[in-house]
Amino acid sequence: MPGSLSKDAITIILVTAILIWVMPLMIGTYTLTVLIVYGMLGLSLGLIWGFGGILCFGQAAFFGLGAYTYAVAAINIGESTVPMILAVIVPAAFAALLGAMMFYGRLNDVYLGVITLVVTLILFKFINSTAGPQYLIGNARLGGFNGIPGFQTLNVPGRPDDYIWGDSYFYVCAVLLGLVFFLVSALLRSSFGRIAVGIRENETRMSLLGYDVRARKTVLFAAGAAIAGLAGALFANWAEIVTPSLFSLGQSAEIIIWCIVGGLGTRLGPVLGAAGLAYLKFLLGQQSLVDNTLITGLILVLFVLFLPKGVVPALAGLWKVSFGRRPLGRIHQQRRMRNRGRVNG
Amino acid sequence: MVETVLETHGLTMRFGGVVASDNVDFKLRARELRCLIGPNGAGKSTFFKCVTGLQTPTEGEVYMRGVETTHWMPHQIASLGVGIKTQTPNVMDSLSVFENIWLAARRFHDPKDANRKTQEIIERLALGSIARDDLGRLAHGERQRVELGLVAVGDPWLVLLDEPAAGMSAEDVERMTEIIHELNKTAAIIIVEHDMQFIRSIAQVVTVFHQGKVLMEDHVDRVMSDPTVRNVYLGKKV
Amino acid sequence: MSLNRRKFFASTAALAGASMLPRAVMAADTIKLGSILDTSGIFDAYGKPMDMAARLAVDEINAAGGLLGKQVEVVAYDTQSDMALYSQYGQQLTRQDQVDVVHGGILSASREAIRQTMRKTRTPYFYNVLYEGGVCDRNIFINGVTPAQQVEALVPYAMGKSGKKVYILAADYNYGQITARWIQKFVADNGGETVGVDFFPLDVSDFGSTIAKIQSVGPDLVIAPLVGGAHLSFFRQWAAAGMKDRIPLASTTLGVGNEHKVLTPEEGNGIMVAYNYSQELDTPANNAFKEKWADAYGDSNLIHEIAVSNYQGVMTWAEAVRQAGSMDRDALIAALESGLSIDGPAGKITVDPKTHHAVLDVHIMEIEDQGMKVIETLPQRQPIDTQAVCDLSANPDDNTQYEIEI
Amino acid sequence: MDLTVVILVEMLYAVASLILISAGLAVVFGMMKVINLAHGEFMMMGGYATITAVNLGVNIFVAMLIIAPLVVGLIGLVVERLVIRHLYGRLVDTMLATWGLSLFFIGLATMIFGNTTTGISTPIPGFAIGNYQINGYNFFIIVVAILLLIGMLSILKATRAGLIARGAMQRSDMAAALGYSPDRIYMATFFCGSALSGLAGAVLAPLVGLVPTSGGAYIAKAFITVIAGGPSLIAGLFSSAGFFGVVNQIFTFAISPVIGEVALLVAAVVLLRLLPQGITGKFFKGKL
Repeated sequence: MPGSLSKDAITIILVTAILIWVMPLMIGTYTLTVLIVYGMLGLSLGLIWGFGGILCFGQAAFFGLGAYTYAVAAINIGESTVPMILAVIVPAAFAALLGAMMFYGRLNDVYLGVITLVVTLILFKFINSTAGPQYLIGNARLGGFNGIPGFQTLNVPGRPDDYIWGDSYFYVCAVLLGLVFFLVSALLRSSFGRIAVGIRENETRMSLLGYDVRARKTVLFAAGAAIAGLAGALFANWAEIVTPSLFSLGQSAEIIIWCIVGGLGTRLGPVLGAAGLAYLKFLLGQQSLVDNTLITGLILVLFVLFLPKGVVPALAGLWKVSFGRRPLGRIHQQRRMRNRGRVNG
Repeated sequence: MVETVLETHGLTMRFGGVVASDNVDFKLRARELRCLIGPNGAGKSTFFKCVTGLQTPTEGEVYMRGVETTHWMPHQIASLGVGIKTQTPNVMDSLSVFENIWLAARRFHDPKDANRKTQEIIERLALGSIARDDLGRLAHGERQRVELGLVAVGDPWLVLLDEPAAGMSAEDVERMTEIIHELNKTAAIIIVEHDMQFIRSIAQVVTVFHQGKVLMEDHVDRVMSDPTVRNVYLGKKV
Repeated sequence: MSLNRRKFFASTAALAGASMLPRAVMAADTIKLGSILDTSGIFDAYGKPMDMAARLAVDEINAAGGLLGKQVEVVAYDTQSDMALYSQYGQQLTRQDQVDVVHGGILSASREAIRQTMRKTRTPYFYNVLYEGGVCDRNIFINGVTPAQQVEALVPYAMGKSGKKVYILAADYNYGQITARWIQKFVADNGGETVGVDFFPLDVSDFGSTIAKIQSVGPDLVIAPLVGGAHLSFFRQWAAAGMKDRIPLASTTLGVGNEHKVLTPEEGNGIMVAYNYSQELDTPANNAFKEKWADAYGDSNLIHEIAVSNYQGVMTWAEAVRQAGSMDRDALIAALESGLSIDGPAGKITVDPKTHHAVLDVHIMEIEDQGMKVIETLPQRQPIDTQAVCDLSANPDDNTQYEIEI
Repeated sequence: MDLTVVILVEMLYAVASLILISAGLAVVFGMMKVINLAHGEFMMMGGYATITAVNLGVNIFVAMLIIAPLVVGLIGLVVERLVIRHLYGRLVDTMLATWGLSLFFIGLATMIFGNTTTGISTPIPGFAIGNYQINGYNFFIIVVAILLLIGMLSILKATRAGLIARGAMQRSDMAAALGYSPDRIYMATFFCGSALSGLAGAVLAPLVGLVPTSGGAYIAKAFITVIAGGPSLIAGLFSSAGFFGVVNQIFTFAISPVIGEVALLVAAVVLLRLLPQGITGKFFKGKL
């Protein structure tokens, strides 16, 4: 990977600073906040799918788990610091278990897809049927379809009465996204990240080189879940309510679409794809000319057919063609990467 | 006394009713170079896969430098210092030559040393001019050479090669032979091969497989002149 | 195809442009009414007519000269039957659009998603939907029917026509959970016995095993507070199994979204319900309303219970603004708490000052040939369930949804 | 005793409906290694085709058994020509594209039919088993599922097209080597698969109400059933639908429908973990 990590860091800080300054002039900070949260969620799948080759149909499960963990912990604790940490740890631990179950069972491709999809469905169905008063964790009612409203939202650490909301919450989220983006960059530059890319490219070869593919995939899977969990907690703070729809397959589908449209195998693609499409959905919600779902579907089909690499790699390619320089980040046969596995039988 | 680096006892592999590998006893001494030959379906590849952990044998044991590795995973076996090259080119296609070899080097060295080792291997294998190219764009012979580089960079004491010369030009084969001899200075080598020309040029002792069993094991010249072996290869020019 | 797409992009661009305009350009010479409803997605059978009703009401108000000399402007968001979008658009309405009042929310889940936002931003909020009762919050006004108004009337009537043993099938969320408890209470109060309660998430649509289970218990009556399109299949499968003539059915929700017009007469006839409104109400007010609706939308067939509630909610708010003479929140609440009432299509609606709920007429009805035939009218029922736990004049800072304990 | 019979019928019905909802997906997956995530929407369109036809005065059985499969089959044909054709051999891309299609069709159906639940009455009266009334339509579904399996089996075993299909399932290049254009085989397969989806949607429509998002309820189940079934088309379909249907109904009767669904999903995870090749990857090898 060209360039160095410190150069990356400077770029990220500059871009984050500019975005924090410029974007609120165009879009309300309230809407921007959720776009940032979705960006982070997109990044979480972009990391494990684009760089680890793990297509997870249930990234929403970790998002929802993070949000619910935060909400339940915040109600019981009444201060936001520990819940925030738990919201990262619990999904990561859950993903580690699930990942170990799948990868040590040598499940791949479609089977991986089925299992992640099914686990998401199970979580959704479970959470959705917890409306009764008997579903209680500490002081928190799970609430079923209604979700959990009215929990302690983000506060200055140690001072439960100083809420961080509105514009300050936007800044917190933006900085956190910058930080996560930097951590992902650092991870990808590290040996672990490079080995992960090697595993994406050729699992057998990597294991013949002496790498424990199962363990590494599990760890990467958990790292993605941790990011998704953080995004979930931030979403919970933003929405001030968590509902089972966070776990829905529709949510999972959207994350996948963000990654495809933005571009796999890049760090920026999923972030931009998420923010862009979420904003589009938001705009479409204000019109009734064309059905919203129809547009989302059309976008996905057209991208798979005509721009399977996504927007960011395409633009980077264009840049390369026009200016003859190698663009930042690597763009490689995502198409083949996505379809490397064949179904057995 | 010369150390035994690889030993199998009664190695048997059944697929349903088919016995692909039948009670194979095998021994390899340090820095020995051994070729495994035999017609298609003789059980060479099954033997290879059982030894490398790609398949788990139904019965029997595998020992490497005295350690039993029968039920180990490939990565555990590789971690012992065993270099493995499978039949078809098995590389990371969308990564560069440097990155490919670096990934192999990184397994046994910290990042800095891995960079140095990678450079060394690239020079040794004369890959300098293509070091930044993606593997997917290279010719078959070059890819095979890179894969040998992946094996060599780990400083293995045992190298297992499955048909390294398949589909290569004469010139490439010659280069390959050099590299193998070079590797053989520090490592025992097993080569599974069809190409008799290549075997003649490289081998000393040859093990012949037939119907899952070891048919004979002797010096290459004696094996080539053996009537039973000729019979097994019926019709094939030996 | 390409034309459509171009048209779509053009409209998107226009929207984007509009939303980027500085807020100051849209001067405050109108009164802004925020509306937040599911006009697409699985709950749009409820939401679309509600939206139409709100717009009808606003047009009527504007045609009569507006309020306080200003026109009323509707700022509407479609929440697409997605609970998460409620909080998003709720924030949008209050913080960015800074509307003067919000009408909307359909499912109890959606109300709870935005209620605190409305309270925090001091935006008066009208929830105009039949619901489970118990919300006690000075910022919210509710004119939907509550269990004490509906279930208390329906249960004895239905038990009188069937028997003492009751089986309950309820939607699995706060509405169904709480309503089921109310039903159990009123069954017990009337000397009956609840022999089974089952809850179903909103996406369950196969009731075969449930129907078998009900038969193995053998109740005299089944009461079904089921919600949404998927649950509608219960009534179909019940009829298909030939159960309709064996065990009578009552529901606290069937028909609220005009579901009885989707069921065939064979499937629907005889199901007992109780609501504030029915298209079959033969009153001058209702006939005039149906005519107005038909003039605006061509056909009055879409009108349903909560569309009328929404219409009445907007009208109640407008009346309060006129009486208060200002858009100030406290003046508005004071006007509403003065015991204000209006005459809507469903009769007289009076705001109950203690609970901010409504005193209204309830009709016991039976479904007949895709209509709701009025059997008995119970005039001006008090929301006694909420009155028992909520007194906003004594505790103006109360902010709870009380749930019945049994 | 009566209850036992009722439970047994419900179990058979659960198995039959799983077979029905999975058949179309299984055919397309088995023959083309394409996972059609718009399968649920194909079923939804089958339902709408039926209801529209019935409302236009067509006999309900004609609408369900002929019109709906034809209409959806033709839609499938168009989809295959416009989209799927370009993506053969790219498993994940076809999944994503068909996912997009599924959203597209939901949107389209919403714009055409609106989001209000529609439905038609079941054409078969309920009848009594001892003291119990059960839905007579359950039997109709069981019969359709049985006929479907027999039909598929006999087509595969006894006809020329079936022979080619079996060849294509084993080795996709085989049919091409025999001189059949794979392009046309895929077209025909996708048509048949779509028609089966349409049939399933049509037959189930009278039982459950129909909204444009109805398909979502089926796709996950169908997906699980097909993958868990493994490589053999009919044996796989039958065994995994049987397994899941029975598990589902046991827990539904013992606890509740939701737990029944969850039990089905948990069973799927356990099954795939233990038999990653699906049921017929391990047993019934080489059967149809």
